[in-house]
Amino acid sequence: MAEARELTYIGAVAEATKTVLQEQDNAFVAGEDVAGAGGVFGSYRGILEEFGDRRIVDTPISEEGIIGLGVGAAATGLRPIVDIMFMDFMGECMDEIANQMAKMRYMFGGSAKLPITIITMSGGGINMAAQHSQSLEAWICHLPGLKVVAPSTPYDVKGLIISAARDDNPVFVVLNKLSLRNRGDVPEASYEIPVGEAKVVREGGDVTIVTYSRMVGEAIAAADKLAESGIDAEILDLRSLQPMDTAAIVASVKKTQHVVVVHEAVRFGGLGGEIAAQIQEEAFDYLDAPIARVGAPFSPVPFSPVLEQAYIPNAERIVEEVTKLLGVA
Amino acid sequence: MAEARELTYIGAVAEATKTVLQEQDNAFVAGEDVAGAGGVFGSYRGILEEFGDRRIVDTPISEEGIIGLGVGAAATGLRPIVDIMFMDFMGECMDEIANQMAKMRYMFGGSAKLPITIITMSGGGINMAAQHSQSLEAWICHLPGLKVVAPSTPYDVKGLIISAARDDNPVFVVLNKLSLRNRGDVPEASYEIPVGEAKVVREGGDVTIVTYSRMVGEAIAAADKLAESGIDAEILDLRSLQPMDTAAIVASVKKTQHVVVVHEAVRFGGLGGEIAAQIQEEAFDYLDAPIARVGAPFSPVPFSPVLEQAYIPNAERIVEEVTKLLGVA
Amino acid sequence: MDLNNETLLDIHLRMVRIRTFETEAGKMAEAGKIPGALHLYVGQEAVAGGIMAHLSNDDWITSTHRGHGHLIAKGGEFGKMFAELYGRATGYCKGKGGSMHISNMQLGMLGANGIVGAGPPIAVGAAFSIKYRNAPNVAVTFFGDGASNEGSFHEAANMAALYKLPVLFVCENNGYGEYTAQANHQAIVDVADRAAGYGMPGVVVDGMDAIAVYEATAAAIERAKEGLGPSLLECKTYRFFDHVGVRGMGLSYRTDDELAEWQKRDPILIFEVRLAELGVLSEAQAKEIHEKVLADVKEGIEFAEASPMPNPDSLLEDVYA
Amino acid sequence: MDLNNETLLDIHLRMVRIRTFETEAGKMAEAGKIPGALHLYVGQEAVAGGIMAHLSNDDWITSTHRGHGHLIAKGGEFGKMFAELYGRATGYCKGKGGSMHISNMQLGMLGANGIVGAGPPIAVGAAFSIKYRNAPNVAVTFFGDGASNEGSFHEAANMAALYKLPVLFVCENNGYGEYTAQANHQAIVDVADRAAGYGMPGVVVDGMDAIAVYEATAAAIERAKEGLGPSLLECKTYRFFDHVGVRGMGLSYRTDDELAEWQKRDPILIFEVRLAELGVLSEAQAKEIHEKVLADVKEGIEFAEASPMPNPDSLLEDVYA
Ligand SMILES: Cc1ncc(C[n+]2csc(CCOP(=O)(O)OP(=O)(O)O)c2C)c(N)n1
Ligand SMILES: Cc1ncc(C[n+]2csc(CCOP(=O)(O)OP(=O)(O)O)c2C)c(N)n1
Ligand SMILES: [Mg+2]
Ligand SMILES: [Mg+2]
Repeated sequence: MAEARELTYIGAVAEATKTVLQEQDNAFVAGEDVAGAGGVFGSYRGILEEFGDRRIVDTPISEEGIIGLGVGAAATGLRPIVDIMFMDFMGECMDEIANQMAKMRYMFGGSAKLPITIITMSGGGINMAAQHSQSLEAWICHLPGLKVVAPSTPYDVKGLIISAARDDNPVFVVLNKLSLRNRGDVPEASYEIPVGEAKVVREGGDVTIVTYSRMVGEAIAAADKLAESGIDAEILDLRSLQPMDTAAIVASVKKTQHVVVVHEAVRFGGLGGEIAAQIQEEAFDYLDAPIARVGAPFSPVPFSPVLEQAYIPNAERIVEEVTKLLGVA
Repeated sequence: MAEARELTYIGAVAEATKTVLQEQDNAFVAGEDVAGAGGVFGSYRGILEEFGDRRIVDTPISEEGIIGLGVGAAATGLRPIVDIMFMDFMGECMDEIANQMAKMRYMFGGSAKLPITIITMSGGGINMAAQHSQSLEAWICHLPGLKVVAPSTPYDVKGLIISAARDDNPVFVVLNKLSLRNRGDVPEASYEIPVGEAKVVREGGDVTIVTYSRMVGEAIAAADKLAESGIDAEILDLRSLQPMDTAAIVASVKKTQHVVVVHEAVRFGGLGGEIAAQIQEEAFDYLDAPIARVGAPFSPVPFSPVLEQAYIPNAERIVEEVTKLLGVA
Repeated sequence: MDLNNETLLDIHLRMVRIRTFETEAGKMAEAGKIPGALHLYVGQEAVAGGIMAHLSNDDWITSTHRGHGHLIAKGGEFGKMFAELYGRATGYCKGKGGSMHISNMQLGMLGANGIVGAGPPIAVGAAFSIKYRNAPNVAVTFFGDGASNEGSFHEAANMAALYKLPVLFVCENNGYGEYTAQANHQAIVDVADRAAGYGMPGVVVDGMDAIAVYEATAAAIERAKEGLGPSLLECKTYRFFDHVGVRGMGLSYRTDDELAEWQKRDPILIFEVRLAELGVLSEAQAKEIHEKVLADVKEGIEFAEASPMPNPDSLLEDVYA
Repeated sequence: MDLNNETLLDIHLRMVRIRTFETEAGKMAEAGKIPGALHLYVGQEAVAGGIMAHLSNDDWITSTHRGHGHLIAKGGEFGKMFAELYGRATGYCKGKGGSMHISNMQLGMLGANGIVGAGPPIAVGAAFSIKYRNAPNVAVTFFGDGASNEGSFHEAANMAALYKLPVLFVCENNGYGEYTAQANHQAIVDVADRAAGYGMPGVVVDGMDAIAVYEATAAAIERAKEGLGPSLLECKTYRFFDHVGVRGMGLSYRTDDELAEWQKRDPILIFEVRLAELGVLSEAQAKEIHEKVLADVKEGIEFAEASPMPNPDSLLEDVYA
């Protein structure tokens, strides 16, 4: 296996996609400005040059058409990688996502196979306002038939995209746009990260922070800060949201007996509720305090930087919650 | 105030709609087959005859266009009542719902007012299979800017539609198609049921069943059954899902110290998670056992009656959960 | 034109199979034996018959809520179809789909669909797949006049024309979307007029005339296989039963006269007259075919009724591969 | 034609106001003073100018991500606009919307929109409202060539024609959707060709010629006000800056030659030549106008820069009425 070297988060998308195209003749990429422009975030830079326009296809601005293209192509033997530029645009194609892609196999009594990978961008922090900053993973995690992953590091990006593309089911890869330039070690070779497996990214005994995507970084910053006050936080990066690694969550909670669930999505109705509910179902007797949740407040994402900063969960708010939870404050 | 008399659940929709059209000159109804046919469920029977085709408008099969029509009309001074025949069809118009209707006021810094009522049908039980049986309220409750109500009785249907139509915000009225023929007392006069207020529909001291929509009926059946074994269940009908009456939930839980949350929606990622999370946040020390959740299993809604019966939560499953919870089994 | 006798009889058989299946399915529904909603295809048989006579199992179709006719014409077996409508374990979808989702991948049938307008984008995906594999096939997407107002149709049509995909957009214009007449859902008379806006040919076809449908389809398929891209065929037709079930909700959104006018042009009736004129099929032979098909349909019903219900334990199977 | 001198000068002023605002906004963005994404309208001024000259505050428009030009032409004030782009409390949206959502209800401007294609259905709603109230107004929806491939456009166009609503569909065809040339996103040359499919007139207009735009709009508005329904105006135009910001991501999806060709037809340049020919505006007068507008723009920037940031406590305000 070749050496690992540093790649950016977004560079890992391109490398993973190339790997998939090399490994699978039936894989192709489709989306708005993915080919000629290499993706507006640079996710597919170099792919047109290397694989030609049969394997990477620019589409019209037609999200429902794009997802339908993926569904039809997948059901008939191809392995599409479909790009939905911003997750917010799912509103334009939720029917093909929820009623076709997610349900076709079941409605057909198992006779169809839908190996589609959907790559999309979530999150705020770059002042793109209400329609380009959302974290809507709760919508798709509620839909039987779909899988959803949300990597936090370049390493996970590559491994999860490769796993998603090898999966015979629709898998959403929810990326984060404020993480694009984050760097990390990524092996050159092909590798998988199993869908459905969380990862302890920091061990600790006092409190568990359950989180995913960019908030893992905020949790790490929070843990560093908490360590200064002698609080030893364990951080669980879910990586997969559907299926969710409940066992890993519960194991950590049983150890620390305190838990804060953190996501960038709006708190009300976000995945945090599901996670909290599962934790108390499975580890009720281990809990020394209520499960705390950190999420965005109940408003659209505001434009103005001062408001957006006040809006998006961050290390500081995690520290606050943990401190409150442990009764240290 | 005129006498109350029995109306069906669906009859209450028609009566409420007429009341609104009488009270508000700027109110109109738009949707597929609402005018000539009176709605495929009969929700608007008689309205065309009484109010004419200026006030009730058949639309093409264009859900995104229909919601857009409502948004544009509302922002410019009308008070649309928009019908989306099956809630499942929200997939076709989630952009206009999530990115326009819900956010316009906020994005505009408060200068727009969006008094829209959206009436739609949720739920299974009539063998309409995966694309006509869903309960997708979790999608819309996660969206700041929207309100969501889900009445369980003809009385609540009328009062909540009238309140929704008087509200200056977008309010989804999520009806249930298996409840259409349920009967109940409904006053002839106009009345409101405040959006955001839950109702104790059965008092009890042993366990709280928090639920809404048709599952209220199942909860009542379950409570009757439980009473036979000496278990005294309190039933809280949320009626409003967004905003949610957390105070009422917490008050009941503090009394009974045991709680089962019930909805017809898929359990994973359903509102039950949010409710459970809130309960343990606010009443942790009162809980004698984990908060239980009853919801649909993780699959699309199957067609075959035997499968659908096994799929949809019912009184029996509520009884099971309560019994397990109270450790009686 | 390769419309030899064999082809004519083939089209005829497909149409009779649809008519008989649907008529009996309607009866079973009225007898309360079929759960859920049933959208019957009676009256529109010339469309499915004339088109499917061109297709093999390697050609893909997407269908609609009114999908039995398409599946039958594509080779669907009565027994497995009735079993599906009845919600039995032996149905095409193991009882999980029912009428609105009946499908068969082996026959190249990507499902009936409960969502109006959901099919065209999927067919475009199937056509993309055909082109990608350089296969000598086509995809055909069926949709109604009402569905032509969904944005999904628009997006699919544009993409198909852009990529010059081998796909036929077949609008079965039966004059109504549910209970709304075409004049009340669009300001045009011919849905075919939309084709020019995508850069594809649009043709209006007499959808009651199987031969006309067959021929228009031949031209569109040829074009598609030459790499020239999609076509839009608008087949003017009529449904003889109500929107849902046989008698529906009993609304008076169309007149008895209108129905009677169209019934005079019953696609099977006029086709049999034509076949008799051509000396291809005598009245007696036609009768024999109808009887044979009816016997097959009854056998299918028996199969369904004798079939087991799905095991409740299968509920969570088939969600994921 | 009511194109008197006053109107000509009015159009000219709107165009110069847009050009100057956008050029300075581009500079401020490059200087790092404006957060988020800025889609500039430079090059397309004849469209907003020629159309908005017909509209009052009681006529509604919906706009796009490239919306500053529309708001300026509709009467937007520089100060409040810059303040919004800067994310200040004094902006049109109190800093909550930014460039992509800039709006003003008093001016009849239903917002820029970050979602491509979201505007047309909303404009149809506004036009419905106008018709419902029997008001003597129109709604105008602006959208790009790229947006014409969204299903929302299709649904809105069909509904508008069906109900004969007073709405103008204005496609600003600048040849690209982001970095994708029109030929790579649709198989047609004229988006106006789509109009026939809805039963409305479709007109191709030289979008660099403010007078041509003004006149085509006059006809469409007359039609709308007579109750004859919507029209589709396709204005062929070009954006002089990149898709986002001034220089964008530096991709080479279009050639310098192409840009130079279009710049020869700079809508303000050719309009000023024309105005000079007509004796309506001398070169010196034009210069004076540009200078005056630039001073106003600078004042607007000063206002924005001197304005306070929103109070973080306002975060949860304005979610509900
Ligand atoms: C997205 C969506 N909207 C609405 C419906 C409800 N619905 C079912 S069939 C139908 C009419 C379809 O009309 P058309 O496309 O002409 O087909 P036809 O029934 O005439 O065959 C409608 C509105 C649906 N199933 N899906
Ligand atoms: C629904 C949706 N899809 C994609 C995008 C990303 N996007 C922003 S602008 C744009 C191009 C729009 O092209 P066009 O409509 O021609 O307008 P122009 O930018 O040329 O003015 C795209 C794809 C978006 N904002 N919304
Ligand atoms: Mg029809
Ligand atoms: Mg453009």
